[in-house]
Amino acid sequence: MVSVKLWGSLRDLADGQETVEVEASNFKELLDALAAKYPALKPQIDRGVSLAVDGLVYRNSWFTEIKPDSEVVLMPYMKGG
Amino acid sequence: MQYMKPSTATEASDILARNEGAARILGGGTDLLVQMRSGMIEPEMIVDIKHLDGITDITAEDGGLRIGAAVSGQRLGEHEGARAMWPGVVEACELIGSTQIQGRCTMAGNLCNGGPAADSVPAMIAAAAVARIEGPKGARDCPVEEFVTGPGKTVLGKGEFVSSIFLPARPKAASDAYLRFIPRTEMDIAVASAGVNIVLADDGTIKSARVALGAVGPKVVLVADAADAIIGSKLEDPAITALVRACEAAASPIDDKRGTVEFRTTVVGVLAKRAARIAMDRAQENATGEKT
Amino acid sequence: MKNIHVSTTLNGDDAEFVCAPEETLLDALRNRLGLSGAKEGCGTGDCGACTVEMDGRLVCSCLVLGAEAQGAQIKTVEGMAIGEALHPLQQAFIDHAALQCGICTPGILVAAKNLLERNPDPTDTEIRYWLAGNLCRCTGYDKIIKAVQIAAADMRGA
Amino acid sequence: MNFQSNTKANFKVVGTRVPRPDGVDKVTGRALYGADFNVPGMQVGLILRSPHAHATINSIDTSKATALPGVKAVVTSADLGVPEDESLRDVQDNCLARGKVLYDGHAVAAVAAKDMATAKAALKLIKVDYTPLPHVTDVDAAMKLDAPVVQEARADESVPEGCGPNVTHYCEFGHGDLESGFGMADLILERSFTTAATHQGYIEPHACVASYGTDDKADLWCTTQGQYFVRDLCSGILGIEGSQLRVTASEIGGGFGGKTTVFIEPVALALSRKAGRPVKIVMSRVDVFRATGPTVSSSMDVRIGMTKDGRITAAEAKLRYQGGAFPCGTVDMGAQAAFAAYDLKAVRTQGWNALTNRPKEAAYRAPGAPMAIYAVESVVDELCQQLDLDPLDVRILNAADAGTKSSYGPTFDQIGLMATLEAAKEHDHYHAPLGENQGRGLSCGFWFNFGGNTSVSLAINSDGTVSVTEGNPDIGGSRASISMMAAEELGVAYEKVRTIITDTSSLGQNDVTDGSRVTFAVGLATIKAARAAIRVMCGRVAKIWGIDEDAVVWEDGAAKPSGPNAGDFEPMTLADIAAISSETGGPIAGHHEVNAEGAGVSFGVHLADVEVDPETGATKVLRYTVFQDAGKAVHPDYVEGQMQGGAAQGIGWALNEEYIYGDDGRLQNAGFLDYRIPVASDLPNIDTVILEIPNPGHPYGVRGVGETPIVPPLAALSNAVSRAIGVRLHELPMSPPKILKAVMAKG
Repeated sequence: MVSVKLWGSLRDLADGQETVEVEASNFKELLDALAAKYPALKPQIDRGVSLAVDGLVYRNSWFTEIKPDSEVVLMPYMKGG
Repeated sequence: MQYMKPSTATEASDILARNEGAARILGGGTDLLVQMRSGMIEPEMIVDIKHLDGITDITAEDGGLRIGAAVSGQRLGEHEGARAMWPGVVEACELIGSTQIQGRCTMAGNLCNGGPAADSVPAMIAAAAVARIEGPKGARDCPVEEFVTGPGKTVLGKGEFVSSIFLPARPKAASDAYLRFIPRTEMDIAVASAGVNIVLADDGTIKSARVALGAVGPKVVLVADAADAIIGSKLEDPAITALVRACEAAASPIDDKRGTVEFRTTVVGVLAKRAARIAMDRAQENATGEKT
Repeated sequence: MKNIHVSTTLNGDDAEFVCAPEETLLDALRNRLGLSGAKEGCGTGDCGACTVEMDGRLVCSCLVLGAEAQGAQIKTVEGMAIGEALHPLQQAFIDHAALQCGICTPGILVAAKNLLERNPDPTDTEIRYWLAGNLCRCTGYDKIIKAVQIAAADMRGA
Repeated sequence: MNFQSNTKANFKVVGTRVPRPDGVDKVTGRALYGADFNVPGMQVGLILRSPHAHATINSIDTSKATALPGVKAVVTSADLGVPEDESLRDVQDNCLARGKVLYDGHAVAAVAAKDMATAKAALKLIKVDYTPLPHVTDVDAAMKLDAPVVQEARADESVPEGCGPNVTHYCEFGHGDLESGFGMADLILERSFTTAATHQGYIEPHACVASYGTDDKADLWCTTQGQYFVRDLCSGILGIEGSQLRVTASEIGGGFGGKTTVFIEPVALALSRKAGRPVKIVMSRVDVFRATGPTVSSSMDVRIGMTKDGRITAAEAKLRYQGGAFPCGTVDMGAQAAFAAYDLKAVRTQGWNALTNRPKEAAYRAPGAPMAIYAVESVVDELCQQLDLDPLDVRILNAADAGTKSSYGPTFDQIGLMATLEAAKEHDHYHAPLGENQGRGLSCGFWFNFGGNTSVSLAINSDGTVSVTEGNPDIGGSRASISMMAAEELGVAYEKVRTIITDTSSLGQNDVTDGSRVTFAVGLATIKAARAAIRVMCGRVAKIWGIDEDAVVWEDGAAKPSGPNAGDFEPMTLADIAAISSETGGPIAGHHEVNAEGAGVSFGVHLADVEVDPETGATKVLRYTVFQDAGKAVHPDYVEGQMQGGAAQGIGWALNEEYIYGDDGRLQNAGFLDYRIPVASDLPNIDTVILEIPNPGHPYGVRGVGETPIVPPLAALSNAVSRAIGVRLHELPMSPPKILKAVMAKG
C-alpha cells in the first residue's frame, strides 16, 4: 500500500481524509486506484495532476516507480511561463 | 490620399484652404502618424511643410530667436544660442519623447496639437513666445498663451498654419526653467508640469515673472497669481509657499489613467517651486557670471 | 490612391521604390526594399524597434512617411557591418550577451551607433537616457549598457 | 562504458561564455521573426474586435465585406466547429467569439484581402448587432453572489457551495494545526493586498502566415514558444490531422509565457482555407494588449504569527485571482508557492478563481507565484519591523531546507535557499549605508520548474562536425547552451556543433518552451542523444580494433582502449570515426525522446535599495542585487541575463505596470505609452550572484532559472519603499499617486 497525500480541496472528495492508502507500484496504477476508490476525484485526475514522489515532481509519467515507503503527494498539473 | 510638398508658404496655405478639414500638416509627424495609425483621423491630404523657406532655420531677430516650425527638438538642443538664452524652453522641447522622437518633433507641432500636457507649451508661454501664423491673408502673430483655445482646438483659421515660433529678447539677469512629472524617467506624457521665467532687478529680487502650468486643466494656463507671489522676492520661504498655493489654486485637473486630481494639484505646486529655484539659480548666474 | 516614386540613399547605395502616400518608411523598408531588420513593435513611436537613421538623426521609421525619404540618407542595421567585419557594437553585443530574444537589438544598435558618433565616451546615465526610447523586455538593460561601453572603449582605442 | 546519468564536476565547455550561434543573425537584422516571413500570393488578414466588455452577438452580417472587390474570405466562429474538449473550446472561443463577446477586444470576425487598405475597408463593412450586457472586471466584484455572470455553469467540482456564479475553481493546501500555531505567536499580523494584471510585454507582436491547401494539407509559420502545441491546438480547432499541419516557429521576439497558446493562428488557417491562398496576420500593439493574455490580477489576505525571536508559528493565505473570461487554474500555483520558502509547522492557503470580462489569462513567468509571494513577503517584513528583527536573519531562521515538509506537500530534496540567503547576508549590498528617504527591501522567491516532453536528434557529420536538431524556440540563448552540452559530452569544440530548431514534421513532440524547462530538459535529451552516438562510435571502433565493445571508452572526444588489457591502440577521435562512417556501417547519429522529470525547484533572494521623493511619490531604484541557485550554470551570461530580465519585469510590476479598465469595461492603456514597462533610464545595473547547487535530476546538475527571478522584486520593492517612507502600501503597482497619498496621509 502507498500513502498518498491529497491537497486540501481534494479531501472533501475523499471522505475528508488528508492521506489515503491505495495499492500501486507506479504513477498510472496510483491514479487508477485513486479514481476507483474515490470516484469524486476523477474529474480532477482527468483534468491533470502532477505527483511528487520523494520530493521530485512528475507531471504525467505513468511508469514512475512508487515504492511502498515513498512519500507521495498529489499536486495540480502545473504550467509555467 | 495625397502627399503634397509645397515650396512656398502661399502654396501651402492655398492647399490647406482648398482642402479644409481634409488636409493635415506634416512637420515632424510624431503626432500626425500616431493619429492616422489609430484611425483617429483619416486625412485625404498630407501637406509636408518641411520644404518651405526658412522653416528649418533658427535665426536671430530683434535680440531674440525665431525658430522655424520644422526645427526638431534635437536641432534646437544643439543650438548654443538658444540654450543660453532660453534654457527652460530648450529643455522643455528636449523632453518631448525619446531620442528618436527628438529627431523629428517640433515645438510648433507640439503647440498645434493643442494638448494640455504638451511639454514645450508651458515653457513657451512662460517665455512669452509668439507664434507666427501664415495664411491666405499673409502672416500674423499670436502670443502662444492665446493660441490654444481648448483641448485640440487652436486659433488657426482656414488655410492657416504656424511657420515659426519667436522667442523674445531678454535682459541679462534673467532665466527660465521647465519641469514635468512623469511616472517613469522617460517616454511618458506629463502628469503635471510647470514653466517659470524670471527677470531679476539689480538688487537680486525678482522684477518680473511668468509661471505657466501644464496638464492641470483643459489647456496650459498662465498663472498671474503665481508670478505675483514671487515678484519682489528672492524666493524666500513665504514667497515659495505663496507660489505653491497659487499654483494649487490655479489647477483644475481631472482624474484619469495618468494621475488623480489630488496628485496633480499637489505635484504641480512642487514642480513650480523647483522650477522657480532652478530659474533663480540660472538668472543669478547670468547676472553675476558665476555659478551659484 | 496615387503611389509615389521615391529616390533615396539607403546604407550608402542609391535606392528607389514606389509607395502609397500614407505608407510609413518602416513599411517601405520592410515590404518594398526587402530590409526586415527594422521591426514594428508598436507603430506609435513608443518602443524604438523600428529605429533607423535619417540624415544623421535617429527616427522611428514607423513615424516617417516613405515619401519623406526622397533625397534623404537612410541608414539601417543592415548597413552597420562592412563586408565580413561587424561593427564594434555588433561584436560587443554578441560577446557580452547584450541580447536575449533579439527583437529590440537592431533598433538599439542603430541608436547606440548614433550616440557614439556624437559622444565617443558617454557615461552609463547618458547611454541609459539616450536609449530610453528603445524598449527591451528581456535583459533589464544591464548587459546592453555594458556592451555599449565596451564598444565605445574599443572604438576610442581603434 | 557506463551510460547512467551522473552529476559531472569538471567541465571544459559548460560554464564558459561562448558567443551564441544566432548572434550574428540577430545583430545584423538577418534573423527572421514572425512578421518577417512572407510567401508568394499572400493575403492580408485582419481581425474585427469587440468594442464592448460584454455583449450578446445577435447577428454578424458579412455580406457587404465579402462583396468588396479584393476581399478573398471572411470568417466568423460559424466557420469553425465546436470542439468537445472544454479547454480547446475555450481557446477557440477566445480566438473567435461564439454567441457572446466576453471582453473589450474579443475577436468577432476576420477578413483576408489583397492588401491592408482593402482589409481595413472590409472590416468596416462587417455589421455586428450586439446587445450589451452588464460587465465586471474587478476580482472582488466578480466573486460576489449578484455579480454579472460572465459565463454560465463553468465551476468545477472543487467549488464549495455558496460561492458566486463566476467562481470556477477552488483549491486548498497546507498542513498542521493553525489555531495552536497562532496560539504560540507573540505577534499576529493580518493584511490584505491587491495586485493589478500585468502583461508579458514582449516587444514582438504575434504574427503568422498560414497556407492551407484544398487537399487539407497546411503549413503555418508563426512566432511561438511551442510549435508543437500550436499544431495540436490548430489541428483540433480546424479539424485536420496533426500530420497534415506543419508548424514552423520563427525567431521569437520575447514570450515570457504569453506565446504558449494561440490567438491568431487558427483564424489565419481558417481564412486561408476559405480564401484558397496564404494569409498573413500581424497583430497591432493595441490588439496585443487588448486581446492576448495578461497575467491574473489578485486580491489576497495573509495572516502570519511570529514569536518575538522571529520564529513563524503559523501562516495562512487566502488568494482570489481573476484570469479573464475563461476558467484558469493559476491560483493553484500561487497557493502552492506562497509559503514555499518557509519551514512551517502549520500553514494553509486557499485559492479561488473568478471569471471577469477581461482577456483570457496567459502564463506569465512563474504564473501565479509573484503576487502570492509578494503578499507573504510583505507581511513577514512588517512582522520584522514591528518586532525589530533583521529581515534576513528571520528568513534564515525560518528557511526551508533539505528535509523540510514544503507548504504544498512534498518534502524538499537538496534546495539552494539557505545558500542564497547566506550569500545575501555576506554581500556588501546588505551592509551598505542608506541616505535620507532611502530604504532597503528584500524578498525570497520560488518556482517549481518543469521538464516535459522532449525530442532531440544529433548527427555526427562525416567531416567531424555535429548537427543537433531540437524543437524548442530559442528565446534567450538556448541554442548556445544546447550546443555547449553536446560539445561537452562528445568532447569536441563548441564551434563544431550547430543546433537548429526544427518544425513539427521533422522531430518528435516537444512541449512548449515554458516552466524554465529548455536548458534542463532539452539539455538532458541532448546529452543522452550524444551518449547514444558515442555508443555507436565506440561500437564501430571496437570492430575496427577487433576488441570487445566494453573495452572501448570515450574520453576527450576520442575512443580509447579501456586499459592495458584491452590492447594498445591509438585513440580514434570523433573526426577519425566520422570520416570512415560509410565504410564502418553508415551514418552515425543519436537521438533521445523523453518526458523529462526531476527538474528541481529554484529559489532566489533579491535585495533592492530605493529612494522615494516624498514630494512627488516617485521611486528611484538605486541598487539591485539578485542571488539565485541556478544548479550548474551552463552559459553564465545567459543565466545572469535571465536573472536581470526577470528582476526588471518584477520592478515594472511593482512600480508602474497595470491594466487599467474604465467604468465602461474597456481597456484604457492599450499601448506602451501608458502601459509603462521599465525603460533603460529607470533602472540601475542589476548585479547577480549565481549559486551553483547541482540538481541531482540532471547529468550536469542543471536547474531551470528563467522564472524564479520575476517573483521577488514585487515584495523587495514594496518592502524597500515602506522602509523609505515609513508607511506600508498594500497595493501594486506602487505608482507615484499612491505613494504620495500614503506619504501625505502619514503627515
